[in-house]
Amino acid sequence: MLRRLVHCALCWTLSMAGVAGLYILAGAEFLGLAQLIVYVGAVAILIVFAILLTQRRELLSIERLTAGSWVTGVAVAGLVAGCLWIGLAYTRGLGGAGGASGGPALETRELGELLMGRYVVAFEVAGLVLTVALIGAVILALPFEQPREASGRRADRPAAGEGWDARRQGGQGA
Amino acid sequence: MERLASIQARIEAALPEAKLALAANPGASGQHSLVVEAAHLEAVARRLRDDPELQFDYLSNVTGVDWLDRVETDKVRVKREYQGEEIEVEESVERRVPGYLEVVYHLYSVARGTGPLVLRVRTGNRTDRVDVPSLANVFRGAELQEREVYDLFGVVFTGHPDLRRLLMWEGFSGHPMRKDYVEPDDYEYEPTPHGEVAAKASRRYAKRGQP
Amino acid sequence: MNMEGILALTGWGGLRWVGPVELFERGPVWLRDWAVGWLPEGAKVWAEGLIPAVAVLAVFGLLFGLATVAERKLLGRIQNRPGPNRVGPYGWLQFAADGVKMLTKEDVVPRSADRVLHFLAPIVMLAPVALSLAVIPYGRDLVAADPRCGLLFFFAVGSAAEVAAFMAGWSSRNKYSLLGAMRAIAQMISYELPLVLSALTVVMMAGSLSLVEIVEAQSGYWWGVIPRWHVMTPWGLAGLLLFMAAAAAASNRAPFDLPEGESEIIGGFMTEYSGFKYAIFFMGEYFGMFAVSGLAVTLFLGGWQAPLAVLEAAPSYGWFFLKLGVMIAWFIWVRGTLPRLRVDHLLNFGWKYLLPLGALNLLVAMVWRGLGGWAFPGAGAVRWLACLAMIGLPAILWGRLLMRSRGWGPRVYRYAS
Amino acid sequence: MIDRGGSRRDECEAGGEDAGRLEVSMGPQHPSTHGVFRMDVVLEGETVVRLKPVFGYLHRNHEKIAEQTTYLGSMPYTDRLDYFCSLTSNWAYALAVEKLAGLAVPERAEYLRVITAELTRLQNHACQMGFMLQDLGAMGTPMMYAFREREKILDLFESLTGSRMMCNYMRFGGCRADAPAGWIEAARGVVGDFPRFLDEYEALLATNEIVMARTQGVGVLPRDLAINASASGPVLRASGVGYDIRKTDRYGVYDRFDFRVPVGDHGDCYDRFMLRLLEMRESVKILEAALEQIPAGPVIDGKVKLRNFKPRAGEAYGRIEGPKGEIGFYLISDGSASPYRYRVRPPSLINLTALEEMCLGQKVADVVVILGSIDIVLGEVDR
Repeated sequence: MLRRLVHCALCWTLSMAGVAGLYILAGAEFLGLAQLIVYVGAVAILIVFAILLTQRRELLSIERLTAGSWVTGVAVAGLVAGCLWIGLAYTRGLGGAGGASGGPALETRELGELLMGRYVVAFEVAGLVLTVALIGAVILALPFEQPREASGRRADRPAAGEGWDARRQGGQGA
Repeated sequence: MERLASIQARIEAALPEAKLALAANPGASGQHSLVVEAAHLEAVARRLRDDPELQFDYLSNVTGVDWLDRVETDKVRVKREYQGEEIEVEESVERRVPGYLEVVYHLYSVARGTGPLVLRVRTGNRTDRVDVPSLANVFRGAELQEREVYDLFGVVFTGHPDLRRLLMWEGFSGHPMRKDYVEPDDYEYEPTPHGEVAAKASRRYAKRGQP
Repeated sequence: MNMEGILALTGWGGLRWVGPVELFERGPVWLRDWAVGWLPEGAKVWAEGLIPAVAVLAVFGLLFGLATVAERKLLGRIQNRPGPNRVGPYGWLQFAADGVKMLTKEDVVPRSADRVLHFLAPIVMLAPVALSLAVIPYGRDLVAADPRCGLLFFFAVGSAAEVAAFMAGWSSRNKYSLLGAMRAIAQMISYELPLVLSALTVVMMAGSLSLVEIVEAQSGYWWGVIPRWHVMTPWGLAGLLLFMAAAAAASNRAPFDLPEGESEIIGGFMTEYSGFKYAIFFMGEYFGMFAVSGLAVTLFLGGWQAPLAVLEAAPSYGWFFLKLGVMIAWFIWVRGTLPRLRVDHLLNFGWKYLLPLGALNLLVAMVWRGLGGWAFPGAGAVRWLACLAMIGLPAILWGRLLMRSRGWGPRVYRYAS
Repeated sequence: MIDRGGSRRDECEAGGEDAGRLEVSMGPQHPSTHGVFRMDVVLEGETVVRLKPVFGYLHRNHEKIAEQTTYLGSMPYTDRLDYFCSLTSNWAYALAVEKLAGLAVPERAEYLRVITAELTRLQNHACQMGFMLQDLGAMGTPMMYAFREREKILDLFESLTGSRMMCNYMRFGGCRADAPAGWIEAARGVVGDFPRFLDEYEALLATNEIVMARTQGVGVLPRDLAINASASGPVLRASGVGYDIRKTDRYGVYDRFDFRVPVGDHGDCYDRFMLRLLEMRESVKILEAALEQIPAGPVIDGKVKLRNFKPRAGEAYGRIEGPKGEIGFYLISDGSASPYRYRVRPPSLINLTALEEMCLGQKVADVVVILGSIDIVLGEVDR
């Protein structure tokens, strides 16, 4: 199995692209492409970044799967597949009705009008919540401690403009 | 020479324990030098830099010189008994003058436009008493140059913030600029992974049925 | 060939007399239809998709070769030297020699590299870029695919380039590669926004996400002489400039070529690539440049529309490729002229300059439309200048302010006494 | 500081590097280290938190070679120190030997030395600016412009000395040969054209926003540290010290020319860049005057015996203002035909003393620019 978290993240990206492909096949072109932009482009990169920049090394490689986890995994996968199959099988007109060739696919323009008309409050609230979340994330990401020495000069060396010798000699020179 | 003497007097007045000696330069350049005892080098350099009259604030050049052990022959007249009678003969006596390493500093004054002031400091000998206080804490410009002198001459600068070899590689033994340094036949030879690589390659070729 | 025209194959193998104008204009479509007509019914739907794909790849493959030579020759002229001039007539076959060299080179993969990702990264880089070429209309009815959300498709597949850069940089196990990948991702994410924002203005004004419709929205002439291209409006002009700046960054071209930054981080995420894989990266980069240039032509420069009514006799795809050539020349010129930005400058430029201006440009476009009702004499000029001032003045002043806030500016020097 | 333990292997296994710190070895095969020079850089993100220069890849112990050969024998070696400015290295060595032996130089030779030294300065500074722009990522265009001008000067060197880069032109007590017929006029033409190039360069680059953003406030070397760290040449003057050896030592015939010493106030890369431009303008003034005033006469003191040259015992330190800074030669003679001690004061090396201070807190992309603004030649750094 894939033990590197980066591989897992990239596989997840791939499956998101697959979902986008399903959307497009189902005639929801706009949704599919938005999925591609948002998930494949941005979110996947954010996840990969989070992995890279995470300070916790133990997260970065996953222990080899045990027999038990295999069983659980297969069971969950089967359950999901079964649910999907049941859902699909009992949906009327599978195999063409919802496809790009016809059917009541939502036009992009109509989608936009709905979002900006009927559902404008919900849309704006969602936007606001996301903005708040973003600001919260930024605040969380800010360093708590004093900026480390990265911010500038080496601790034992004087900053630019100060007398070089003064600091080094503990103030006796210069 | 007179100017140098006045500088000497000024420093000795400020730092009574530091004794400076004038070393005349017999050549045409007229660049005479001051010889400082190693123990007082840093104080003298600091004084030279900070003295409002002198302001030698720019250490232009630091270098080492290797003076080998010399054998000097003195002619002495001794009385010897020769065929029963005592005569006076001239005999040469060999006297061994121990060698030393010397560090030479060339100081200039950016503020006054004067210089060069040549400062010399000598180590005790060429083998075990080779330490000299570092001037890197007074003149930052000495940092790399002292590393070079350490690398090529083997003068150990005490108090240097980062005394490593500069030009030769780590693990090199010897100090190439010393007069008695003997060059190895082949500088290039050192154990390299080449042998390992060659062995690996030969294994592979053997597998392919080639010699 | 008589004056009335020549016998041509039109449609599904039919023959009729057509004029040379029509022949050149419709030729590629007829050729496709004729070729498809020979195939059995089941294969037709595949062939109709494949033939344009092959054609696009072939044309842009050749253009890639020519563009590399053109870039080197143009850079050479900029730098007082002749550039490649040995292989073929005037050196124009240099790309063939380069190609042979590239493809016969040893493919070196670092021992500690992640082989799978290392192998996949160039493909992930090239494939989406090639996909994005599909939605650009190259001429009248000459487009490989015209989805309703063509523009969105363009940006959606383009976002895979970030993943590719990350894959390449991470899998190479080289610190320079990793730095390059980080830079590439930060840059692509930051510049996607201004890129989309400046394209959004066009979408708003044209009222469609379909690139074919956007081109059609730019047909016609003001007073019969000035083409109704978007670039002829203040918001279009500003949009084009913003778009080109963001496009240079999005396609890693100078002065935003930080992910490669050969003087700083060697080759960035491409450091550990050689031979064929490097060639594919290189090709992906050029294809990306073609794609964004093509998009700029489509969005702002009227696509395949001729600049004057009398010039409409020339085939429409000719106009498209001419404009594309101008865009590519612009990219090369910039590359030969400007130094590279630093990574923090780059992000500042994207977020603090391009993004606000892109948003302002949306507003300007709205105002432009709102002022369309003016009917007094000279209203057109007043409207034009008002809108230009609305975007131009903030651009200049904001730029000045940003420069000054960092203390950047010309200096006066003194002399020692 | 952020050392979180764990073996190297874990770090590799974890994919990539420690997220906090990245240790990068820039060089010796880096495109922008101007030769085989290495810097061990520790980065946090892209910010430099530690930088250690590593020298010696080009070390050939020039000083030892010179101590084993005759005085004249090491003259060609001085060309190879700073292969961009062979003539100034020649002059510094000749000056040290002349001080050691007390030799006088004929007036025409002094003028020829000034002319060649200032031409060297022109071509070195022009190329330095080109290289620095190359480090900034300007794709070779400024460099090619600079090389176009350099070619003209190298042509002059070729017709004067027979060689374009390794000129080996100075001798103790003068110059090797007089200028060929028409050379002075040719030089006048080149010098007359040069300001046009400077105007062009200044117009294209000095107020370019990207150049300003990349260089202003980058790699600041404060005045005190510049003096204390023995920086010299344009690096020192950019930090606000108006110290020019041509003015203080008045060697050669520099006291006969009217020129000014430009001084920078910020000590950053932009100052170092612009200062070279301004210095070139002053050099053009010196050259115009020198080419006008050059007297007739011998170019070498005929009494000097170059073949069996044995100065009497003594020592001398001679220095001149080279294009890269103070290039000096320290010689000790023991009366024999080869120097007992021969030391080069390499400005390139000593200007690098404060490299770490200049780079700390800057981005990794700035490191190459700072290095480019210092203007080093590895032949001289490593000797």
